[in-house]
Amino acid sequence: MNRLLTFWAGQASHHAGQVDTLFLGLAVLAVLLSAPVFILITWFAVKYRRGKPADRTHAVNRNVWLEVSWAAIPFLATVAFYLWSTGLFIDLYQPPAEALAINAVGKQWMWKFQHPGGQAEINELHVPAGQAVVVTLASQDVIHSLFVPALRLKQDVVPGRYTRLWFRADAAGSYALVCAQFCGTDHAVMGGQLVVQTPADYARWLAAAGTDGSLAAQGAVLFRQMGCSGCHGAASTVHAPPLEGLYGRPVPLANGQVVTADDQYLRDSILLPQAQVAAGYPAIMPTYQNVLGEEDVLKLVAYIKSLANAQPGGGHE
Amino acid sequence: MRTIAPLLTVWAALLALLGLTVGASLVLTGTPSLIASLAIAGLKAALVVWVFMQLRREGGLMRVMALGAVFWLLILLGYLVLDYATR
Amino acid sequence: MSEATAEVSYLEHGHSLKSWLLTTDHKRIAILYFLSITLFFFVGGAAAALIRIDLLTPEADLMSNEGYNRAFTLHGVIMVWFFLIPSIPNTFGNFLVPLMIGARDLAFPRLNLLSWYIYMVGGLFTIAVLVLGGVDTGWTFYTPLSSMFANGNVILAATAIFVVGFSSILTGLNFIVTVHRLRCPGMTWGRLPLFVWSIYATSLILVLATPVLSITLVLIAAERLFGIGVFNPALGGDPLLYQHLFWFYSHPAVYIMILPALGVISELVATAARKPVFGYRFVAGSSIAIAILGFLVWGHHMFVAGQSMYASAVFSFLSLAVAVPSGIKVYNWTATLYKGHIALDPPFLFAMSFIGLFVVGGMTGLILAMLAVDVHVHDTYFVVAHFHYIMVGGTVSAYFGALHYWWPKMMGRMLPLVWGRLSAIFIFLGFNLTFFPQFILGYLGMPRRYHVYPAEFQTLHVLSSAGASVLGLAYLLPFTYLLYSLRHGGKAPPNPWGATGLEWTVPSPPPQHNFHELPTVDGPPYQYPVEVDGEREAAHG
Amino acid sequence: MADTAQARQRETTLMGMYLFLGSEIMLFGGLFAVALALRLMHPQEIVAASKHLHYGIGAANTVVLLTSSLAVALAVAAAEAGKIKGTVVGLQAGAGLGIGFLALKAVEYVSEYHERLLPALAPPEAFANPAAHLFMDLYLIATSLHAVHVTIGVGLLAGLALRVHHRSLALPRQATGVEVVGLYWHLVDVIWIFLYPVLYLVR
Repeated sequence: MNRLLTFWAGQASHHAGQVDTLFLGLAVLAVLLSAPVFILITWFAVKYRRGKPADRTHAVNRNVWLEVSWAAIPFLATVAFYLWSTGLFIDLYQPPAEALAINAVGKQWMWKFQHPGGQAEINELHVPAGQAVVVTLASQDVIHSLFVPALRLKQDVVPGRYTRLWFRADAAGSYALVCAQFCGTDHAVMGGQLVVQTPADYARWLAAAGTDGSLAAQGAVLFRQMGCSGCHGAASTVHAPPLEGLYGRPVPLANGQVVTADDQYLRDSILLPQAQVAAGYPAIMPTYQNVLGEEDVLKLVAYIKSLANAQPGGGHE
Repeated sequence: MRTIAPLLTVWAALLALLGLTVGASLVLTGTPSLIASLAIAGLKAALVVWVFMQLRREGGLMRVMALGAVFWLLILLGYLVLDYATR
Repeated sequence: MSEATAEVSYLEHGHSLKSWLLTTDHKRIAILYFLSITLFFFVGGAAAALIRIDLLTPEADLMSNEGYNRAFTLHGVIMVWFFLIPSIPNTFGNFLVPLMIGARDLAFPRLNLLSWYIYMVGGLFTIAVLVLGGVDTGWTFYTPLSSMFANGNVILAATAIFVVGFSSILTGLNFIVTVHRLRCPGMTWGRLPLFVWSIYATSLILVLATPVLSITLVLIAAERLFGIGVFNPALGGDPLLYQHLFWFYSHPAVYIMILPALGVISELVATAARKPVFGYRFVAGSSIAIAILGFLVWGHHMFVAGQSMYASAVFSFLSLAVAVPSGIKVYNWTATLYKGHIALDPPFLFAMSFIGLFVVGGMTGLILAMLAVDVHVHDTYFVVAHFHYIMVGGTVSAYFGALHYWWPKMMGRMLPLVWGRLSAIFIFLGFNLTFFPQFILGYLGMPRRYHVYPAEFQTLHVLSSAGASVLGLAYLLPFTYLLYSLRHGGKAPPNPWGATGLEWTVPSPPPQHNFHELPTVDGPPYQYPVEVDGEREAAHG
Repeated sequence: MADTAQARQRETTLMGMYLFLGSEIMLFGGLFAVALALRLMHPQEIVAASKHLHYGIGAANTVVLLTSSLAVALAVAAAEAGKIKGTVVGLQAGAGLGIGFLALKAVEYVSEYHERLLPALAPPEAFANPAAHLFMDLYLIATSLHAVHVTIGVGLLAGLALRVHHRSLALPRQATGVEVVGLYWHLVDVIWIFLYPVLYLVR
């Protein structure tokens, strides 16, 4: 029972506490709005039971002002809660800039996580307490949903695009982490735990977890292995856009549009290269859809992001 | 003849509008093109509904029945614009 | 037509199978629907029983993961499209709308029969899905799971729902035209029974929303068959577009399921209190308001799906607005009871339990509409509990209330009131024991569609399963005594409850053409008191 | 008395038909919603993909369908005036033009097949980009669903012409029967009026 209240419903973040307060407020409102109905129906059923003598004179069949008031007053009360709740919701779309960036990939039926340092884990996510963490979510196959009850947060993971979830866990401990969106046969066992550690413990965990270099470094290896450098490298003779200094900048496309080179753009350019072709370059890039998984793509994106401040054509290595 | 003449006129107008929409598509691009083509389509549809389908001789209730679905369709399309334009 | 034939009831008018299967009498078609819907209710209920038995323990003991997924998918598909949506409109709506408005039949009697046949063809497809091993996508058929990954009979199931959709459209169309065109002299809109108002509002949704589901299912089938996929992310398509189209239908479909129930309750409350419904205009108007506002809130199913934040904020706000007309109805029913002459007969007990459960379902719906809370409880048992309070606590209670209330009219036999009261009470208790623990489970974080679950949740699940067994038996109970009453129940007088409404002015069961002479209405609805002629005493006997 | 009963019956039937047409609008409305979403997601690619369609054939087909609508409207007018021959000719012309529409559509499909533009029959690589593939998916679904409606309409018109010809539908007493089928046919026309610019004329 104790585990039920900590592992599942514990308040692992300030946001969780705020949601609980909001929920309690709404529960009180619900009781206030419905109690009159319950009490009056029962009371009337007893008092005005057929055959029982009672004062039934001056019964009214309509009263517009009464009806308008019991339509309007509950509505106005809920509007106040709407403002409160929507405020909390909008916060979820504004991760702090300094947040620790972690990648998550949902696939039937497991969760894979990548830390910036290159540490990878399955069905377990270690994060430091007190620090904002923004999780970039990708799906390898169907829609999943990353749900951590103790954070009162969930976000669907939609194939074909990146969604984000950010939180700041306060209390060290282990919390349930599950998939909330039905995703096929083993949906019910697609879960694990979120381990919130003190920053020192987290640093120790990072050091102990084996890694083949940072995520960007792993991306750089892939970049060579998959032959990306053959065209996008400095020494290449193929006319392909350079990737140094690309991330976060506007990219003019062949069709005249201008898009920002964000994570989603980089992902789409690797998996659906014909969708958004950069202006001035031939549309010759092959798709890597059946070659690279979402995890590899995330590594490549991390690598390209690491080049954000490098000079085009300059030695970045 | 009194019933036939308007039908023929409307038919000629419909063909003219078709020519106009094809012509517009050759000249205009982007949003103006979209607006022009949908406006012309709307006009053509209105002519068909009003004259060929004889909605002009029906009462208000029947008109609401015939056109109500358009309103509901606009709800669907409107929300899609809201989501896709701000996602 | 001579006096003698006019007195023959619709039940006595021909006994051959053909006289039933080729009938165009709205009352007989209502009975056909009643039988077929009851069948599907028990098939869907059996799936629910399997689910609840399996959830007694945290491990997978009764079914495999795959088997469990198929069980809840089938439960959802059957209960939504083959029980809830046709339940009240196609049985009681069919039977009562012409009687209530003083007409001899629906506007298109043959179309009505065709609707039933289409429903049965859809039903056969569903049975085929069941026999061939089921389908494993959930009733929501989310892409790309349904279109690319699921290995069940998705196309067959989509076909079943596609087909039954046409039954819905044609039925809705029939009701709308009937209400517009066949009201008897004096039956103005302001005099229509509230049940007719709610059926009218429901029909609007049936006609306008169902086709969008049909085309969406076509797109899913095309994606599976030919790789034609606008929802396929591997091709740059958008899975969320599917959700938009699906919920554009499926949220209004929730109102298809609950609106007729709201209409039933208005009738039951007025009769029980022997008083006009308080604020007739508000109650009637709120049905139409629900039907229209119901189209504006579908995005509240997608708050965490990845739709735009702004869309979420708008959908959340409008979801609060749709609660207003529902609230009006509940408060107005309460006011109707004030200074009434309330009889605690079975229909009223069902109505009371409806109001209680609907209020809980509605209030939790309000909570779910709040964005920050929904982020936590979306796709958990909280949602499961919420919509079962509306669909089962609400619609099914109203369905049973209607069954008890109009049974004497439909079958010409009285039912044992004591047993009726008992089953109303048991259904209420069993229902709450089943579903209230699920609110707690949900807030604690138990996701829906989980077949194996952490041991900590077992206590609440066992409570829920215990409640489900009470509920299951309580649902069986009425069918036994109602069957019994067909043979042994006392003959029903025309108006056993002392109610207003044209349906109570004709004999029970009504003659084949309803009215010997078309009635004329010259006053507002619900004009109590009604002369009862000691008939209710006969009912007790 | 008989006249008012007839007028009432006509109104009832028309109302039912208009509601059915409303549901047809929503059926195609789902596809228009898809078209809108595609356009919002991939504006430029949709323009490029649309340019591959034979807008000339589409325009010719629009002329055919508009003319058939005229023929049917004339048939309805004739039916209401009790002119049997005029009704039959109008209905037959409408049905014939409908068959012409289908034939042109078939020619168009065949040439698109050869140009490797038809999804399901051409590999995904044949398309310039994913959005073009999606657009052609929509094109194929929308036009084939419309063609199904045209086929049903042709059947209804031809059947009606036969019944009027054999006097099994008495005119002008049962002119509503002609009118109702006419409504269906005009709606099929209206849907094409919107499909044509939405699919062929995206610029």
